[in-house]
Order: sequence, then structure tokens, then C-alpha cells
Amino acid sequence: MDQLLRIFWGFLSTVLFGGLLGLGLAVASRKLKVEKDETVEAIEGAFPGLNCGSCGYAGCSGYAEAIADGSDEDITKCKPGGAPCLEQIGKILGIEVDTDAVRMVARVHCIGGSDVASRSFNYSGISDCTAATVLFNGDKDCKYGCLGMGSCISVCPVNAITKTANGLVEVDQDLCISCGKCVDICPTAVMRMIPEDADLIVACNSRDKGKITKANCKVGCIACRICEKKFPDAGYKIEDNLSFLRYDNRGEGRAEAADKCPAKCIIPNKSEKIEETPSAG
Amino acid sequence: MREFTKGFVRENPIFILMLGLCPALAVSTQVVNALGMSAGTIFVLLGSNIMVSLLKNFIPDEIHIPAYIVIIATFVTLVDLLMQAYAPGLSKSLGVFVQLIVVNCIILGRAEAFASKNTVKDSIMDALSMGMGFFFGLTLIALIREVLGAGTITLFPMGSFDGVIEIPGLVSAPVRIISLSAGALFVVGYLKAMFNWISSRASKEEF
Amino acid sequence: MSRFKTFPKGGIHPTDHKEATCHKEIQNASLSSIAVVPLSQHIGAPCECLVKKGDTVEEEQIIGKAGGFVSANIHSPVPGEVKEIKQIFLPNGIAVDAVVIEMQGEFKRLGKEETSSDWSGMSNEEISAKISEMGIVGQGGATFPTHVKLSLPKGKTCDTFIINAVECEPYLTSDHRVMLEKGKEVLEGIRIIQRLLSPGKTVIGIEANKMDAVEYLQSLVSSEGLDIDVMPLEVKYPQGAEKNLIKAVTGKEVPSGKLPLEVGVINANVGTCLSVYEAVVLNKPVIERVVTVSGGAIKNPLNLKARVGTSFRTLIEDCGGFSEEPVKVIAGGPMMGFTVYDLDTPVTKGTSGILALTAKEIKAAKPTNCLSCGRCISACPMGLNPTKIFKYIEFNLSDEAAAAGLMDCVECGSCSFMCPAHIPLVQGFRGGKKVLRKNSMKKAGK
Amino acid sequence: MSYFAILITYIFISNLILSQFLGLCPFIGVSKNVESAVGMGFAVTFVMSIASLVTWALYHFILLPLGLTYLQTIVFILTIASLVQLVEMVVQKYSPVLYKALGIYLPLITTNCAVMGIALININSGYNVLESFTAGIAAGMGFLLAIVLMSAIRVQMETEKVPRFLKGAPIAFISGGLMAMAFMAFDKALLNNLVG
Amino acid sequence: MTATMEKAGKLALICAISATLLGFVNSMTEPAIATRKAAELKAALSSLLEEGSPGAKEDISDAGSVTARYPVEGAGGWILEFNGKGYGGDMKILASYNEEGTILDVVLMDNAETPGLGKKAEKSEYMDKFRGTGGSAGPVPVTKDALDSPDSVSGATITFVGIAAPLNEGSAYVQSLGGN
Amino acid sequence: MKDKLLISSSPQFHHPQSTSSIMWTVSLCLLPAGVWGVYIFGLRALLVTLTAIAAAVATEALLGRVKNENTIADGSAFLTGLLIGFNMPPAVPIYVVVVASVFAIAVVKWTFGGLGGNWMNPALAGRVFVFFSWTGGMTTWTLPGNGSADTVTGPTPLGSIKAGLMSMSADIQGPMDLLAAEGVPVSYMDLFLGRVPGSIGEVSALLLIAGGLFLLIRKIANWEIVVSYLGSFALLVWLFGGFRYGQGLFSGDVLFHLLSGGLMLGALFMATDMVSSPLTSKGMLIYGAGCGFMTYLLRFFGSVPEGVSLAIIFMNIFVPLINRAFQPEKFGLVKTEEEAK
Ligand SMILES: Cc1cc2nc3c(=O)[nH]c(=O)nc-3n(C[C@H](O)[C@H](O)[C@H](O)COP(=O)(O)O)c2cc1C
Ligand SMILES: Cc1cc2nc3c(=O)[nH]c(=O)nc-3n(C[C@H](O)[C@H](O)[C@H](O)COP(=O)(O)O)c2cc1C
Ligand SMILES: Cc1cc2nc3c(=O)[nH]c(=O)nc-3n(C[C@H](O)[C@H](O)[C@H](O)COP(=O)(O)O)c2cc1C
Ligand SMILES: Cc1cc2nc3c(=O)[nH]c(=O)nc-3n(C[C@H](O)[C@H](O)[C@H](O)CO)c2cc1C
Ligand code: SF4
Ligand code: SF4
Ligand code: SF4
Ligand code: SF4
Ligand code: FES
Repeated sequence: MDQLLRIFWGFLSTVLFGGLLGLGLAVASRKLKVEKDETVEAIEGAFPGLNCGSCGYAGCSGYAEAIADGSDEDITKCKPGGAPCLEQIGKILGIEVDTDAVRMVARVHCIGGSDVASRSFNYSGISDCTAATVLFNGDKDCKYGCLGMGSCISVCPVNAITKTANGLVEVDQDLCISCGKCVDICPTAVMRMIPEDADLIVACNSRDKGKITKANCKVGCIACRICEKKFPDAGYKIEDNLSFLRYDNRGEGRAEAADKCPAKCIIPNKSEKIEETPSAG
Repeated sequence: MREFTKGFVRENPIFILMLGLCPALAVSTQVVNALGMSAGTIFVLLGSNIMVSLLKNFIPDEIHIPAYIVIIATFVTLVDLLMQAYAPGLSKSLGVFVQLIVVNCIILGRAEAFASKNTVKDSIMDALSMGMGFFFGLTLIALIREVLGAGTITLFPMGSFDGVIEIPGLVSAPVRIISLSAGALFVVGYLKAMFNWISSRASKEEF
Repeated sequence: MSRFKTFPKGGIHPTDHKEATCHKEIQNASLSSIAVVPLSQHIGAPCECLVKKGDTVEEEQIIGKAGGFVSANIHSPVPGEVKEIKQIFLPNGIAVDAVVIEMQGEFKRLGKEETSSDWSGMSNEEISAKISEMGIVGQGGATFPTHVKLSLPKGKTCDTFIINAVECEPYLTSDHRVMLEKGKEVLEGIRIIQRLLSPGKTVIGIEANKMDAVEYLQSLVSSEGLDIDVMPLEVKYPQGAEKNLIKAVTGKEVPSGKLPLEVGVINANVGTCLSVYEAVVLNKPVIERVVTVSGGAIKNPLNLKARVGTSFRTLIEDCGGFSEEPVKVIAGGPMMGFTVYDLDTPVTKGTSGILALTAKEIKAAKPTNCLSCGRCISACPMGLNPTKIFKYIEFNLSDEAAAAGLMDCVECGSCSFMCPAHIPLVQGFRGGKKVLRKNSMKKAGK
Repeated sequence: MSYFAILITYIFISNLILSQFLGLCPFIGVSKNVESAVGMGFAVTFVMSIASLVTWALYHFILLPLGLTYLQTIVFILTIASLVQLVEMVVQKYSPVLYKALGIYLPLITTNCAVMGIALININSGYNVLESFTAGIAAGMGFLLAIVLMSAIRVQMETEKVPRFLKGAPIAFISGGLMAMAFMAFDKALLNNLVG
Repeated sequence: MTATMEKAGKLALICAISATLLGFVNSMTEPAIATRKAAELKAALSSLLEEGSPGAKEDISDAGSVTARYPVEGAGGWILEFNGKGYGGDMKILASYNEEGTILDVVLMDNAETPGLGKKAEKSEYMDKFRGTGGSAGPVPVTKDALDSPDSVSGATITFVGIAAPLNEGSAYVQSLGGN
Repeated sequence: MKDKLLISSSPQFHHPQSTSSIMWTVSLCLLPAGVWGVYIFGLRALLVTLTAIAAAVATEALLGRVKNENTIADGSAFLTGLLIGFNMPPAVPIYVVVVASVFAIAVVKWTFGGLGGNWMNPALAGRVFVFFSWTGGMTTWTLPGNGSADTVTGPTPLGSIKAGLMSMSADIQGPMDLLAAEGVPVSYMDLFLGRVPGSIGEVSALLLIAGGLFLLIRKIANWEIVVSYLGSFALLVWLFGGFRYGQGLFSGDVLFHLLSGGLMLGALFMATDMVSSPLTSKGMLIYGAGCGFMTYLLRFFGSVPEGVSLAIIFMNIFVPLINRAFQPEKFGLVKTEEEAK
């Protein structure tokens, strides 16, 4: 009997307690309704959640909030998310987005390793490219090449960049999430973004005149214009003493131009590793 | 199957999700405590996940948190009462942590994040997976701590076996601090580092 | 502690090594047959080149015209023919165009009597114009065009004019010798500047390790009855850094990010005053300067008066060449100077010294991790936390580095000098500043 | 136990984090920078002291007299959860400044075992109402102390060459272990010597 | 308002079901817990005695660390319950005495001593140092130095003193009672 | 020439001290105290010290290899090992020494990034780790016996006092009295010279002070820490130290407390570890004072006889916070604030 009485008391007090609580919460939730923004959550869900900061916000959630409250109208800032992410955000916000952009990846435009590019002096100091450039813009004679000290390595959020045996760095394009941090930090601007499906690259960044380039590095682009002149459809263009290759229009003779390049600095983007590039001369 | 195995490493509640840390550290001085705690937690997790996924349409959004809490607390109290009655030794060595299952972040977390959105069957799977992950993590911590910190492995007494395996050499002069609070934090810290390493390798391979 | 004034925070006491040259009179350096004259020897816009290959130039002819307001003319140091115009690296790592002149023809002044003119009749504008025309830049190291510094902006007045005769860099003795040998001329230069600025008071700040110069100048000042205070200062590096000098002399602190004029001070180097005298009185542009050539690897260290464009090699040979293989050859002093790898680097208006140091002198060691010893903090005259700033830069946290005061760093090197871990802190700061500038440009571009 | 002894006990000797293992999730989660650690610390202290009072009253005036101690868990957790919500609403309404400082941390406290833990410890130790309140405050202060010290350490570690896999949570745990080791300087015997 | 009431009602319903369920479970486990506790205590008490059986508990509040006593029926003497001060806080100790105040046996009950150190006192062998001491049989060792092998308590002196001191008091207490 | 000249950033020359010269100098300054320890405690003390050093250096070498760095020559691991050896009782089991060194280098130092990364003093953390693990072995002391073969154990002066205080009779005026009453005849001179039981390197106050003074003159050890540590501790002992003996204020035996235990080793050589102490003068003063207070608290009230190790590592926890609170004052900042007004 006593037991039953206690169960009853327990029952009653809990019911009252729960009821009151439910009532209070229901009333309160109505009275103090805080607009909980579901779009923020939805947008954040669309991001890959790497918190890499390439969008310029403190984390994925920061960018999501900025998009949701309209303070940032550019929804393409999440590079790692790529097209699928864009599409999803577009759906959430109900706007049309153009999603056929190809994924961009980083690529070092230099094959002037220690075996082919000459060095000006005996550097002693911090092993960091930016710091090294405060002394004569780096210890290579070519002031546009990769210094190989790996400032880019330290900023890459996914460890996609590694040093090579000949004093350069290389990007594992499968890992690259297109955040662009390495491009930002590289003091010689030798790291540039290219489309993932790029066939060839001009692996040189030297804006020096041909003669100087040649003296500094055996595999530097000497701006001889063979690629531009002989293969006018191939998309090569010389600017600033350097050949640039276009990827939006891939005409005839691209590979052939690579063959004809006297410096042999036009190389396939992927199949060949940097170490295996022909060291001309 | 993937739903089930995720708890072990990929989404291990302790090491990857970093939930339910307090019991993981507090009751891991002896393997037997870890086993008991895991059993209790799995029971509550299973019960609450089932109930929540059953009632997900019945419970209005505004009161879902208190409702989940009541459900969880009910199961916790059940475990507590049963343990006190039928496993008094365990109940004593787990102390308040049995009652604290109620605030174990894993349970409310799973109810919120999984059971409230999925079917009963998936929720059971999830509960088992998370529970097994918790069990695995907790037992690992307890094993390391007890072996190093006390030189023993304490299990349930069975027949003539008194439940304690002594590690020769260690038992006479164990690294006692490992069984104290500082040691727990060291062990979890390095295990977490190990899991970071494993999962970073795993994610590289997935690419 | 000391009876002399100094700045209160930070500072270091490196061995000064000045005894090698401080008693040696200034000698004329040889002329090299080829002069390489960079077209930017100052802070500010590079000069516009007025000559081309094959041109014949006269001594003191303007070959580079000031390329803007903050810029200074460049004159040919020798008569001759322009062989080429090529790009070279200055010791500070900046690539500039340089006019290469092969010496031929006649010198204007060499061996001739100096003709001096009286400046008392000239107006301030005329004096200013003269200084500007003669291409005078600050010779204390910053090479800031002097005519710009001496033209007070509207509404500003100069309370104190400080002559920086501190020469706190070890080894260097050129200012010291100039004061001893050209004391009168320097004082005259100061009087010219006094005319321009009409300062409340004028102070010559000299470190107490040059008491002979203090006494000499004091005797000149009192015999000529000038309104100049010759103030000996405690020996402490970087007493010569302008903000610290101002603090030491006047007790005022120039606010972070502001110029000395903010507290009513203008300061100029001794050599600058001498150049002003030469320009205004002798009508002579800056084509030569006094360079201390010293260091353990130099056979016979000297103070040399060298023409701009002369190669380091020539000056070193004037000193008898190397007595042993140097590890570093430095343009400037050991604390702020730049290493060069090419001995054909030319002397410029800002070259105060050429040092060839041995391994024993530089005391290099492999850098280790920071020990958090705090020596850099107690050494920093700007009250910064160098180790923290360096770590921010190391971990790519430029905004945090800026907030911690990176831009206030004057790169005096006190921190790196003291750091037992041999961390190249200053190099990090220079890299960090570079990144900050890049970022702010990017922001501005957006 | 005297109130002083309770303070020393829960701040140093039985520090919630470093010796009791209560409230580790926020300890690891919210200690990445000093400002939020301070905010969280104060929020926890605030909620704990109030929760100590309320749960004590509930236990001694309702559960015990009615013989319903078996409903302790359910009642306490519900009370704490609604208390946190209530505090949040009240603070939001009457002190926007305080809300700004504490607001974002309050919801995190609901499932913090420290609050529930101290409520249970109060009951199990047989404290009277003022002792419970003191224990609540002291435990909160112990939490505050630990999390603030930890956050300063973690911020410093951001710019040290910590091996990649140890960065973040592992370093926090191991630092916590070293802290716990140093806190072992304080034991019950020290307290006994101190207060006689 | 009905929606609000409905929500409150639903929560109340869940609470009600929970409370009822727990009430029933509790009504089953409560007696089980009570009997188990009693049995445990009884077992502990009788383990202290070779002959006789423990009588009814009497709470004591004015005898230092002695908190309760049980007269030993059949054999004479007492079982005392103490509150000792250990390293990790209070320790509950039970000890049986003969009528002269000599310790027959001791057990350490609830305590929070350190495993490997103070917890060693939970083992029966630990109490060998006390058995047969006190009263006419000689003094209870209250410092480590009074032991034959002080090594066995080294590193845990506080626990030792925390047990020894009450036992010593108990011996005097029993003598002061003078028989049943 | 081109390739031989070194190109580096200013400054181009350097103060003579380097990390390695500092570490080796500190080791050298510790050497006399260690030689004394071996002289009075026997070869076992040497074995312990060498084991500690070997284990520390080996661990450093191993972990350095993983990170592809060779950091042996900087001497910090050697010094850590040496200090661990110095903090061990001569008769401690060898495995305890090895664990202490491995823990110090692997957990306390390398987990946080190696030299300079650790926020806690590795040697002391190592010692405390093994102290709490093997309290018995860590509290068995050898009586000084000029290296005779069979060692005799006995308590340290501080240990005797801790024990003696429990059962003290009324007429005892201070620690020296108490020691006499306990039958441990120790004079101030014994404490000063180091003719007492204790850790290998801590007993000889004289030699430690001599080494420490050298470090202070060389500015390797910071006077701020040493002065505020010893000063605050002495002040507290003088003020309140008499209470435990039923005396009034201002009657503590300062000399006894300064000379006994590991205080000199701790204050001169371990609290001054630059890595785990604050960066600025003010911070160092606060830190030193904290160490002094904690040492007083633990020595007079703690359950362990000695408090120096725990005091220092406890204060280590506060160092990051102290460093935040006591930043150097920036030049030229005062003015801008005035302007703002
Ligand atoms: C660290 C440091 C040290 C300096 N030392 C000197 C010095 O010893 N003598 C000097 O004239 N200028 C020195 N300067 C340059 C002065 O700050 C200032 O630029 C110069 O005195 C201005 O005079 P000027 O324009 O005539 O060169 C130093 C600057 C820095 C940053
Ligand atoms: C982690 C730790 C746990 C301890 N646990 C106990 C304990 O359970 N019982 C005890 O009496 N002393 C304990 N102590 C205190 C000391 O081990 C011991 O009392 C002190 O060293 C004096 O003992 P001794 O005189 O036997 O050396 C503990 C100390 C530490 C550091
Ligand atoms: C006992 C002792 C052992 C030493 N062992 C080494 C050593 O193994 N490696 C080393 O580099 N320096 C060692 N030194 C110190 C060197 O002789 C030298 O002083 C040190 O490398 C500092 O050089 P630095 O001033 O050029 O930096 C030792 C010094 C002493 C006193
Ligand atoms: C004055 C001074 C004192 C030192 N004290 C210690 C010490 O107590 N413990 C230690 O492990 N290392 C000590 N070191 C060495 C070094 O700082 C230590 O290995 C680092 O903490 C490792 O990062 C000391 C170094 C110096 C210069
Ligand atoms: S790509 Fe740029 S940043 Fe990377 S190593 Fe080369 S120079 Fe340095
Ligand atoms: S840092 Fe460069 S390589 Fe790394 S992910 Fe970003 S873009 Fe790709
Ligand atoms: S270089 Fe910069 S940071 Fe270093 S001491 Fe000089 S002013 Fe300070
Ligand atoms: S002087 Fe060097 S080692 Fe010392 S704190 Fe500064 S950076 Fe670190
Ligand atoms: S389990 Fe304790 S706070 Fe999460």
C-alpha cells in the first residue's frame, strides 16, 4: 500500500513538474521566439566543413552566416566545395548558378631545379621563401623561380605540397582543394592555378630577357616565340618575355610546340613528375 | 555494415567526436568498470534511441529537448537502480557516473543528431555502433591505464578465477600515476593523437 | 648609473671595435677606372636617367634627375664615357639601373683650390633649392632626401634640431673622423640648416666613446659663440636610431607610426650637415663620402673618402686587401648593414662603411628553437616582443604580428644580436613586413 | 567542513576538471582562446551556484519527504536544463551586456556533466544549503581557473612547433595531464594541516 | 492556446509514463537494495567474530572517532564502528574487541584511499599488525616506527595512522565500558 | 669569392652566447655540486646521474631522428638529464630514473615541439611523475657516508621535521630543536656544506650558490626570479614559520629553510629555466614570488616533506597567462593614447 502511495506521489509530482515545464517552455518559445535561421545551417551543411579559411572567414560557419544574412553576396568563395557545393547553395538560396567551371589546382611553373638553375650566393638564414626574398630576392640567379624552401607547404591545409629531390616543390593535384593559399604566399608568384584538366604547362616563370634567362637556367623560357609563331592556334602567347598557355581554347599543335621548344620548358601537366623532366643542354 | 562499423574508428565517439569524455576518463581505472559503464551506456543509448525514433513524430519541436531528457533520464535511472540492486560492487566503483550517463554528451547528441531523424532500425544500428565505439574506446583506455597504473587487469570473478590478472613485474611497482587523474589525461591525449594519425591516413587513402 | 643621458628602454652593448680606425685620418681613396653609378641611391622614386650609352659626361654633371618630390639628383662622380646602363643589385637587395662610366677626361676640382661663396646673402628658398639640386640625402643610413626633410610642412615648427653624431654602429668611425677633421665645416652646415628651420634649440648628440670629438666641437662652439649644445650620451646601441635619440635628448616619445616632427624635432646626420655645407658653400654635389673600411679580415683598416660608384674591391685594395679570407663582406655597420656577394658593388651616397668580417668575429651558430629567454624583449628599444612577433610570422599570422607592433620595428637588430638561439628575427620581420605590404595592397586593390 | 575548506577543496584539491573529470567536453571544446574560456568559466560558475541551491531545495523539500529519491536523476536534469534556459531568457531580457558575454555559452552548459555532477556531489556529501551553495561556487571557480589556464597554454601552443597529430585536442589533454600532476600538490592532508 | 496545452500535455504524459515505470522498478529494487546492504553489513560484522554474533546497533556520538557499537552476543566484547581520517577523506572502519579491549579483527569499509597505497588496507593481511594488540595485550601501534616491518606502510603513513588512531581510542573505550 | 661569402640578414655579428654554450655552462656550474654528491653518497649516485643523462640524451636523439633534427649538441637534453639525476635520491631504483628521463624528454618536451616548446619544466615534471608513481623509492634516502660500500638509510632533515611535527612536545622552539629532539644531529654548517641526506645534487648549498652566482653574473639565470623566489620564501618563513612551533610572528628559522631541501637547486637552476619561466622582468618577479609562496605552503602544510619541485611546476602552469598579462610597454604608445583623449 505504502509502495503504491509513493508511486502515486511520484507520478503526480512528475506529471505536474513535466506539465508545468512543457507549458512554460511552450509559452516561452512563443513569447520569445528567436528566429533560428535554418538557411545558415543548411548552407553550412553544403560546405565540406574543412574550416580551411580560403573563403576569408574564420570558419565555414562564418561564411555561411555571411551568405545567409546577405552581407556577402559572392557565394563562390568556398573553393574546396567546388561545383557541387555551389549548386547546393544556389538551391538553398533559390538562385541560378553557373556550375560548369572546372576545378582549379595549383601548379609550380618552374623546373629549374638545383641541377639546371644557377645560384648567386651562399644563403644563410631562415628556411622560408618569403624571408629568403628579403636578401637579393632569393639565392637563385633567376629571380622568378621556385626557391624550394616551402612557404607554400606550410600554408597548404591539406598537405598537398612536398619538396622534391632537386630543390623545388610539387603539388599533388589530387589532394589540392583549390584554396589558393599557396598562390597567395608564394613570393615569386611561381605558383599559379591551372584547370585540373590542363594538358600542358609552360614550366617557367622568368620575365627576364632570353639571354639572361638562358644564363641563369638551362630550362628557362627564352621567349624565342617558336611556340607562338609556328603554332598560332595552339594558344601560346608571349608576354613579358614569357610564354603563357591558354586552356580555354586548345587548338592544333600544342604538343608539337612542346617538342619544338628549344628550352624544353613546355611539359605535360600530369603524367611526368618534375624530377623526370628533360634536363636540356 | 558501414553504419555499424563507423563507431569504432571513423566516428569513434570518444576519440573522433570527442563526446562522453568525462566517464571515459573517470571510470577507466579498471577494465571491469569500463565494461560495466559501457554496458550501462549501451543500454541507455539503445533505449533512448529507440524511444526517440519511435516518438519523433509525436514530440513537438519546442519541447523536444526536455522530452528527450526525460526519456534518457528514465533509462539512466533504470540502470542505476538495477545496478545498485544486482551489481553493488560495480555500482560503488562507478559512483555518480552512473547517474551522469544522463548528461553523457553522446546520448543526447545521438538522439538529437540521429534518432530524431531516422527510422527505428537505423537508430538501433546507430546506437549499437556508437555504443560499441564507446565500449571500444573506454576499454582501450582502461586496459592501458590499469596495466600500466596498477599492473593488473580486473575482470569479473568467475568460479575459481578471482577476476584479477596480475602482470608480473608491473604489479609490484606499477606506474601509479597512470591510474590517477593525470595519467588518464595523458593516455587519452596520446590515444587521440593516434586516432588523428589513423584517420588522416584513412582519408588520404579514400581520395 | 651613467652620468650621461640615454633612452630608458632596451638597448645593447656590443663590443664597438672602433679602435681599428678611430685614430686614422681620412685618406683619399683610389679611383677605379670604371664607375658604376646606381640611379637610385635614396629612399623614394628612382631617378630619371638623363644619359645613354656612348654619351660623354663631365664630373658633377647631373646624370639622374630626381624622379619626383621625394627623390634626389644624381651626379656623375667622374668625367668619362657612358659604357652601358645595366641592372645591378644594391646591397639592400633592390635591383636598380646603374650608369657605367669609363673614366676619361679632366677633373674639375681635383688638385685645385676650393672656391667658397658666402651664404649669408642667400634666401631660404635659394638654399633649399641648392640642397635639392646637389642631390643631398641623409647619410645616417636612411638616405632620405634632405631637402624634403628640411622643408617644414605648413603649421609645423621645429623646436629642437638634433644632429645625430652618435655613430652607434660598431666598427664605423666615419662620422667621428668627420667631426674631428671637418668640425668647422660641419658647424657651418648646421648653421645653414638652423637658418632654414629656426629651431628653438640645437643639440649635437654624441656617444661618450668619442669624447675627443665632444671636446673639440665644444671648444669650437664656445669660441664661435654658437647656439649649439654638444651633448655626450651614454654608449648604448641603438642610440643613433632617431626615435631613441630624440627620447634620450629631449625625453619625448615619437608616437608609433609618426615622424619626429610630431614632437617638434628634426634630426640630421653629421655627414649630412657636411654635405649641406659643401653644397651651399662650395657648390659641390654629393659625389663622394667618407667610408670606414674595417673588420678583422682587412689588412690595414682605414677611413677613406671615396667617390660614388667606386667598387668595394678598390677600397679594400686601398687598405692592403684581405689579411685572411672574410666570411662576410658588409655594406654599412654590422648591426644594420647588408652583406654583399659581389665585390664590384659600388659605393653609394649611403655607404658608411665596408666591413670584412672573419668567422671569429661574427660568432655564427646554428639557430635552435626559441628558448623564451626574453633577451630580445629586454634588448628591443621599441618595447616590442620580438619572439612573439616572430612566431606569429612563422605561423603565417600576419594580422596578429601587425597588432603586436611589427610595423614599429626599426630593424635595429638588437633582438637578433642578443638571441642565444641565433634566430634571424630581423629577417623574419622584414619578410613579415613584406607580406603585410602585399596584403594591404591586395586589400586596396579589391 | 568549514566554508573555507569547501572552497579550497573544490577549487584545488577536487578540482572538477583536473581530478573529478566533470565537464571535460567544454573544457576541451571552449578553451581555444582565453576570452571564450573566461566567458565559459563565469557562465558555468553562475549556473552551478544556482543549480546547487535549487537542486538542494528540491531534494530536501520534495524528493526526500515524499520518498521519491529514485526520481533524483530525472528531476535534477530537468531542473538544470530548464534553469539554464530560464537564466538565458532572464539574462537576455534584463542584461544585454551580460547576455553578450555569457549568452553563447549558456546552452552548452545543459549537457555539461559538471553541473549535474556538483548537484549529485552536494547531496551525496550531505551538505546543508549554504555548504551546497559554496560548493557550487567553488566548483565553478575551479572550472574557471582550469579552463583559463588551459586556454592560455593552448594559445601559446598555437605558435609552437607541435607535431601535427598532437595539435589541438591531444595537446590539450596532455597539458591537462601535466596540470593535474601539478595540482596533486594539493591534497586532503594539506587541507587538514591548513585548517587544523 | 490549445497547441500550447497540447505540448505541455505531451511532455506531462511522457513524464507520467516515466515516473510510473520508475516507481514500479523502484518498488522492486528498493527492498532488494535494502536487504543486500543489511546482508553485507551482517557479513562484515560476523566476519569479525569467531564466536558469538553481533547484537543491535547503538549509535554513539560522544566518544571521539567511535560512531557506533554492537555488543557481541554470546561471547562478550564489542564491535565498534569508527570514522577514521585517511588520505582521501573519511574512512569507515569496523573492529571487534574482547572485553579487555584487545583487538580481535578489523575491516576497512567505505574509503577513498589511493589504489596501490592506502587501498592496501582493505586486504585482510594488512590488519595483522593490529590483531591481538590493545588492552592487556600491549599497545596498539600508532606510528610506523612501532611496527616490526614499517616498510609495509611506507608511502601510506596517513592511512595507517588514520586506522591506528581510532583503533587505539576504541581499545580505551571498550575498557571504559567494562564488559557488556 | 661569390660562393664563399655568406649572405645573411642583419645583424651581421652576434653576442657570444648561444643556446649550446648556455646549456653547457649551466651543466658545468652544476658539476661541483654533483661531484660532492658522489663524494658523500658513493658511486651509486654517479650511476644514477649518468643513467639519467644517458636516458635523456638517448630519448632526445631518437625523437630528433623522427623529426630529422639533431639536437644533442645544444646540450639541453644533457642538462635535463643531469638535473633529473640531481633530483633523485642516491638509492633510487634505476628504472625510476629511466622513466623520469624518458617522460621528461618525450612527453614534456617533444610533445610540445622540442626545445623551447615545453611550458613545463621537463626535469621537474619527470621527477614529479616518478615521485607520484613510486613514492617509496623516491623517499628512501641515503645517509652521507663518504661513499662507503654499505649504504644506510635515514630521513632528510625536512622529512624528520614533517614526521616530528606530528608528535612534538611543547618545549620545542624551532626546526633545529626538533631535529635534536628527534635524534638527528644536524648543524647549519652541515646543511650549508651538504653533509645531510637528500637528493644527489641538492645537498650542498655552498657549491650550488657558487655555481648559481656565476650564472647570475653571466646573466644566464635571471636575478628577478632568484631574488623574488628566495625573497618571498624567506619572508613568509620569517613571518609565519614560527607558528608551527607555537611561536609568534617574525620567529621562523629562515636560515634552516633556505639551506635545506632542494631550494637552492630549484631557485637557482630550475625556476630559472628560461623556457618555462616568463618573458618579462615583471612577469619573472610575479612568477618567482609565486614559487616562493607555493614552496612555503607545501613545506609547511603539504603532505610531502619537500615542495620545491611541485611549487615550480605549479607556477609553470601560470606562465602563459603571466606572459599575456605582462607584455613589454611599446615605445611611442603612451603618446597616442593621450592624443586620443
Ligand atoms: C637602429 C638605427 C641606428 C641608427 N644609427 C644611426 C647613427 O648611429 N648615426 C646616424 O647618423 N644615424 C643613425 N640612424 C639613422 C637615424 O635614425 C636617422 O635616420 C638619421 O639620423 C637621420 O639623419 P639623416 O637624414 O641626415 O641621415 C640609425 C637608424 C636606426 C634605425
Ligand atoms: C598520489 C598520491 C596518493 C597518495 N595516497 C595515499 C594514501 O592512499 N594513503 C596515505 O596514507 N598516503 C598517501 N599519499 C601520501 C604519501 O604517499 C605519504 O603519506 C607520505 O609520503 C608520507 O609517507 P611515508 O612517511 O610513509 O613516506 C599519497 C600521495 C600521493 C602523491
Ligand atoms: C662537460 C662539457 C661537455 C661538452 N660537450 C659538448 C658536446 O658534446 N657538444 C658540443 O657541441 N659542445 C660541448 N661542450 C661545449 C663546447 O666546448 C662549446 O663551449 C659549446 O659548443 C659552445 O659553443 P659556442 O659558444 O660556439 O656556441 C661541452 C662543454 C662541457 C663543459
Ligand atoms: C638557467 C637554466 C636552467 C635550466 N633548468 C632546467 C631545468 O630545471 N629542467 C630542465 O629540464 N631543463 C633545464 N634547462 C635546460 C633547458 O632550458 C630545458 O631543457 C628546456 O626546457 C627544454 O625545452 C635549463 C636551462 C638553463 C639555461
Ligand atoms: S612555390 Fe613559391 S612558396 Fe613554394 S617553395 Fe617555390 S618559391 Fe617557395
Ligand atoms: S595551398 Fe595550394 S596546393 Fe594546397 S590546397 Fe591550397 S591551392 Fe591546393
Ligand atoms: S629589430 Fe625590431 S624588434 Fe628587434 S630589437 Fe630592433 S626594433 Fe626591436
Ligand atoms: S632572444 Fe631569442 S631565444 Fe630568447 S626569447 Fe627572444 S627569440 Fe627567443
Ligand atoms: S561527458 Fe562530461 S562534459 Fe561531456
